[in-house]
Amino acid sequence: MKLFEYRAKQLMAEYGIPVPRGAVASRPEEIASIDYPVAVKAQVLAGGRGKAGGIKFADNVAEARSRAAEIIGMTIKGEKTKSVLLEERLDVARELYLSLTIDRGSRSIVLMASGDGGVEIESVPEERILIVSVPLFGYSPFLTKLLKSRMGTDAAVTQQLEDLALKLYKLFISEDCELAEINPLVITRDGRLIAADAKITINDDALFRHAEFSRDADDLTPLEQRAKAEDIAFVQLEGNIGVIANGAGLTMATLDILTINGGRAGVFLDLGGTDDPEKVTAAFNLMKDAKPAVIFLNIFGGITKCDTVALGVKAAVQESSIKIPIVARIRGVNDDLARDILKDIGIEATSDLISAAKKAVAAGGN
Amino acid sequence: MKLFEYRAKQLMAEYGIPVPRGAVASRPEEIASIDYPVAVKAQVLAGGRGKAGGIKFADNVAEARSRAAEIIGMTIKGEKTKSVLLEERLDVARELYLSLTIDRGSRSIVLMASGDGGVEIESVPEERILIVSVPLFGYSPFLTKLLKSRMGTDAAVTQQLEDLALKLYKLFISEDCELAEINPLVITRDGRLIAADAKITINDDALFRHAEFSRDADDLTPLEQRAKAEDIAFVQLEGNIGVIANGAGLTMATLDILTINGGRAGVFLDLGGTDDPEKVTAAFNLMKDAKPAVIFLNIFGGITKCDTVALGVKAAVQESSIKIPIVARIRGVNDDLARDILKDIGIEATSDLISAAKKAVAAGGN
Amino acid sequence: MAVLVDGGTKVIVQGITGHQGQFHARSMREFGTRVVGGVTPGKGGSAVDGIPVFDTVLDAVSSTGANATCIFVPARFAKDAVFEAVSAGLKLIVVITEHIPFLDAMQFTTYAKLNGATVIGPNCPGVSSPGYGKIGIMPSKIFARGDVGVISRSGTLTYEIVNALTESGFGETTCVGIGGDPIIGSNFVEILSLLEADAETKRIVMVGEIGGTAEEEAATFISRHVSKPVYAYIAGRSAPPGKRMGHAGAIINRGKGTAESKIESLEKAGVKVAVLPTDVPGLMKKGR
Amino acid sequence: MAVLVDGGTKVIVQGITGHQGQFHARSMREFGTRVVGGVTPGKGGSAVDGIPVFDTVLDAVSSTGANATCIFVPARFAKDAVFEAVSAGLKLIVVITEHIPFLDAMQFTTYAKLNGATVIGPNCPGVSSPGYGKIGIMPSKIFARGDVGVISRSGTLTYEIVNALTESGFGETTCVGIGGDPIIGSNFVEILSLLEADAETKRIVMVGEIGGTAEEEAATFISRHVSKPVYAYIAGRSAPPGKRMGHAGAIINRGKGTAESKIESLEKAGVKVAVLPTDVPGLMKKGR
Repeated sequence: MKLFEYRAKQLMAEYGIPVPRGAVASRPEEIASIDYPVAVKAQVLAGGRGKAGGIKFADNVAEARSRAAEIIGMTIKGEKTKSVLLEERLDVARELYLSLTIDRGSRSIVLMASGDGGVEIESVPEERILIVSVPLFGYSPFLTKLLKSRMGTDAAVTQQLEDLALKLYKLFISEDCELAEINPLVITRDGRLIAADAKITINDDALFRHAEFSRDADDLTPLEQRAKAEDIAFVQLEGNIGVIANGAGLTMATLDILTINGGRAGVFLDLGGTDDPEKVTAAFNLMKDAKPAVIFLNIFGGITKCDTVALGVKAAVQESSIKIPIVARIRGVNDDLARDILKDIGIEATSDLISAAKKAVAAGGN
Repeated sequence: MKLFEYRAKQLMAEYGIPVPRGAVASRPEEIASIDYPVAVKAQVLAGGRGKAGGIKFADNVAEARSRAAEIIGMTIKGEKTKSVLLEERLDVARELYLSLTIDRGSRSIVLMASGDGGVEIESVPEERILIVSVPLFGYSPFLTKLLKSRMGTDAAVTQQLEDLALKLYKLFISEDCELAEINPLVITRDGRLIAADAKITINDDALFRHAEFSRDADDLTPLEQRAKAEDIAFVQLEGNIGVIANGAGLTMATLDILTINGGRAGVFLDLGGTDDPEKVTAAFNLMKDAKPAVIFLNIFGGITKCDTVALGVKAAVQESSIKIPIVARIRGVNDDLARDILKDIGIEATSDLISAAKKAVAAGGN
Repeated sequence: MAVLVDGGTKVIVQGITGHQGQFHARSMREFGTRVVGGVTPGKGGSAVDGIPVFDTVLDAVSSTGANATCIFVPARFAKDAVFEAVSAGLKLIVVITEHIPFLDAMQFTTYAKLNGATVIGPNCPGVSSPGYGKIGIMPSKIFARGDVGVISRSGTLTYEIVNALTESGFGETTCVGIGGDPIIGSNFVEILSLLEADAETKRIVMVGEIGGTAEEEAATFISRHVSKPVYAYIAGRSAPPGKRMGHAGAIINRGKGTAESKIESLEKAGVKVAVLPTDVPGLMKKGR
Repeated sequence: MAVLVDGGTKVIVQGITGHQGQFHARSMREFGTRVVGGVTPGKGGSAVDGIPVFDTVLDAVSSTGANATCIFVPARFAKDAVFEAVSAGLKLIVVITEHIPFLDAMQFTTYAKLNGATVIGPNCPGVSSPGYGKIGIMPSKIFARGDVGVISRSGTLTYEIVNALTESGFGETTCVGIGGDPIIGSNFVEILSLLEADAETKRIVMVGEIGGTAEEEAATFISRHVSKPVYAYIAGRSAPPGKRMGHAGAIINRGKGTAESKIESLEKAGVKVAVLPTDVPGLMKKGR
């Protein structure tokens, strides 16, 4: 779960990491006294909000309110801005980059740092980035030496840097982060180190340990929230074919096959290894509300029995009167039974994946 | 560094481990009001104090004072009793054993437990002892299952046991222990789990992280304390030959050679890898005060140069007028120079280890 | 022979009294696996389908001589379950449980590695060696004994491909589902080296997907150390960056982990990469 | 050939600007070791006897291609120094520093093991391969190139025995001082397996002492896996229980770790055990 900037900064502040003075507002009227120049920053999870006009500046309350009024409601990369963060403008001497993330290969937490902050880290040449595993026993002083060496900080800033890195590591572990990124990490002209922007992603699977984040689930669309509640993987894409399959790999492969055949998936819905017809029904109801041009059901029955799926489909079609055309490909355990059940409700299921995919593409009008 | 029982229990109490109510006294007069039956326990580091008469019982202040008077000053296995611990007598239902220690082979912390407490763990059959490594990330609940299964505790006691084990682990790590042992770990008739005896050894090499223990260094004799201050390994043994050598292995081998030749070492003194003549002088002064019948100097010069040692010997003999006979065996880097220096002060150094050892044994009168 | 699961494998099931544990213990046994015990705390002394249940893994191991385990316990208890299995000396630990926090997986995979135990998973379908047995949840019917070793990050997609192989007359030595999470105990490279060393395995199928660089590392390993023909399919060609595609590991982040990069690396290493999953048996027939 | 230190070894010295570091860097170089750099934070860019000094191990490794390190830093910084060395990819880490807390040693030996790095020590004299070089503090003059592999928990006692060997006409392939602490990175078994595999090593000398069960484990390993003749000396026959004999590891505790137990185990494994340290060359001559 990605946190909004203001929430990430609150969290960093809780761990003692210096962040700019600031306040969040979801309506311009909420903005009260301001006695310093501020940046008014759209609180969206998408990157590149600056270029999209999501960051403006103001010197007094009236200006701040009118900038906030311009930004709130703005759509940035498909995401509607619901609130702004008003934050003191820093007197910047240098911008650095610092992050912690999970590394698959070494199965460890990795510290990334660069003296070139304030830009996307992808655009920084690799030789200017420090990438180093944090020993599994925690932050160790040699990391500070590496940070200093890579960033070229003086003794006073290096000391702040070590303190900050230790706190960020503690936050990362204690809050089960997937990513904790400070970019830019600013050195002000008076020599203070401040997290000027903050990105934190919490590991979804660890949310059971962090009840305090449940109220932050604003980054999910209503359909995504429903899917989450039903434990169905739901991904919104750009096309018009709704795909329901069982298993992440099979679902991805189904998307690929549709694409190769000229179609485009609009919603991706993974039943996982269920053997509960009600979950299938829930998935169809979700799909109905996602309004694709056609639903492509692709099941390879193993743990998930094909007839179980068919019963779920039948219940959904009958109860919720789904009018969207359904193309079904069913294979595996009890596929004969499944085909019979689907036939009853007018769906002709095939066993061949490729021909079914072509049929779905055609039905989608591509 | 071994802690006295009362100090170990204070530490356990700091970590929330239940210990009996108690008070420590170094003079009988210090014993004030007691409104419950007590055990009066000699505070010595040696084991087996019970059999030696170091634990007595009292029901009131007068009795407690006279028992304390009997115990304080008592010598138990060569160790003089300086204080007693007065402790409430527990209404014991069962006695268990629980300890944490360092395991060399697995390079991990090991949990040992048994349902048979109150006796030396060495006397408990191996199949009745649980020995299991604590995962390097800390105490994990499966250990509780193993404790329960080995000790046969009921649900209420098991819960207390998990809490206690967690706290003991935290103490072990935070205080850099080598051993943290509770024996017996008592279950009282009213179902409470209490650490009735406690042994804690702090890792000497980690004492720099634990300034609070310096005042507890009472387990060292005056000579041992002086040796420690000079960074010289000093071991008091039973014989009459004082051995000075460089390196722990060589020192032990020297002892073995003396023993094989019918002698017995009384003091063992390891210079380590020094190249400082003053340390050698300090060692000889220490040895002088340990009063052996003969001093056997065995040096294999490498990092420690032989002439450096000889200069230190010379200074000691001249400044402190050491009258104890000295047998020297010198070999290695600059041994010729060393032999000449020693000759000046009347010491005939040989290069052959075995003949020198025989000479030392003869000089010791064995 | 086969790898990981063979004639010497004796399995216990941690979480055997749960719905999944019970169902799959039975299915494993029907596939020929020696399922010698189960573990559920507090249920020691009982039995599930005649399989004895123990309170602790240590009890189960000392009573049965088990050397492998299949873990079905809920995500929040999975780390402790793996620690317990490692502590009891088990050397093959298959973790079926999904939705395990990354930090937990980092800890238990590390602890297992330190103690010389192999972890497969988490969030994986397990290991099947037709003729010897299976540990995990793969459907039994799709397999036939043969000479193809299969390694996959996916579940159902693997069944689809294995089924296609079997219907085309191929069979498998061992099929290993390594799991779709970012932090897994065994990667392609570890399993490739086992299959390369296995005399009975004559060819290898790798089913990868977007996310991470495990396929690229596998390609490097293949070009250096694998002499047997390797066939691959990579799912997720059409996935957009930044979207997690069902598996926690299947995400294209910071320009890394694209299907293109994986396919290119594999092809450079001499691997035949199928465009459609159903093309794999065809490619293999050409290669014969 | 030799083990651990050979013609490909390029060493850096962590703590090179200290008294010990400087002295031994020079001594190592005089023995033929390729000492390519040193590390002292804040002194990067300077040099010690012409050896370039770097601020970090990472800088030293990327500038010099070093693959081994010799650590002389004070005890309280040793853990961090080993972490830094492992992190920079060094695969041989010799820790000379003594008085390191057990918990620190547990952490750094574990971290090294996880990352495939070999730690020798702590509290050890290091490794010498006459003809190739040495890492550590062993006196150079006692060595001669030959066919004896030496492994020891002790320092000076080893020099005594090596010196006796050399004076009797023997010489060494590699002499490894594994250290006298309870927690060490490499035990007898690890080094025995290296020496067994080394073609040039024809016989092995093991110098043990009381405390722990490393010698007993070595005996088991020897009886199963070592074909070369092994000679041993065990120090501490006359040590009383409960007394720590200089080395933190040299203590007989709870009836474990006695010289008798070690000697008996080794003799059962076919090892010739010398009564006096000076007897080792004589035993070896008989064995020839």
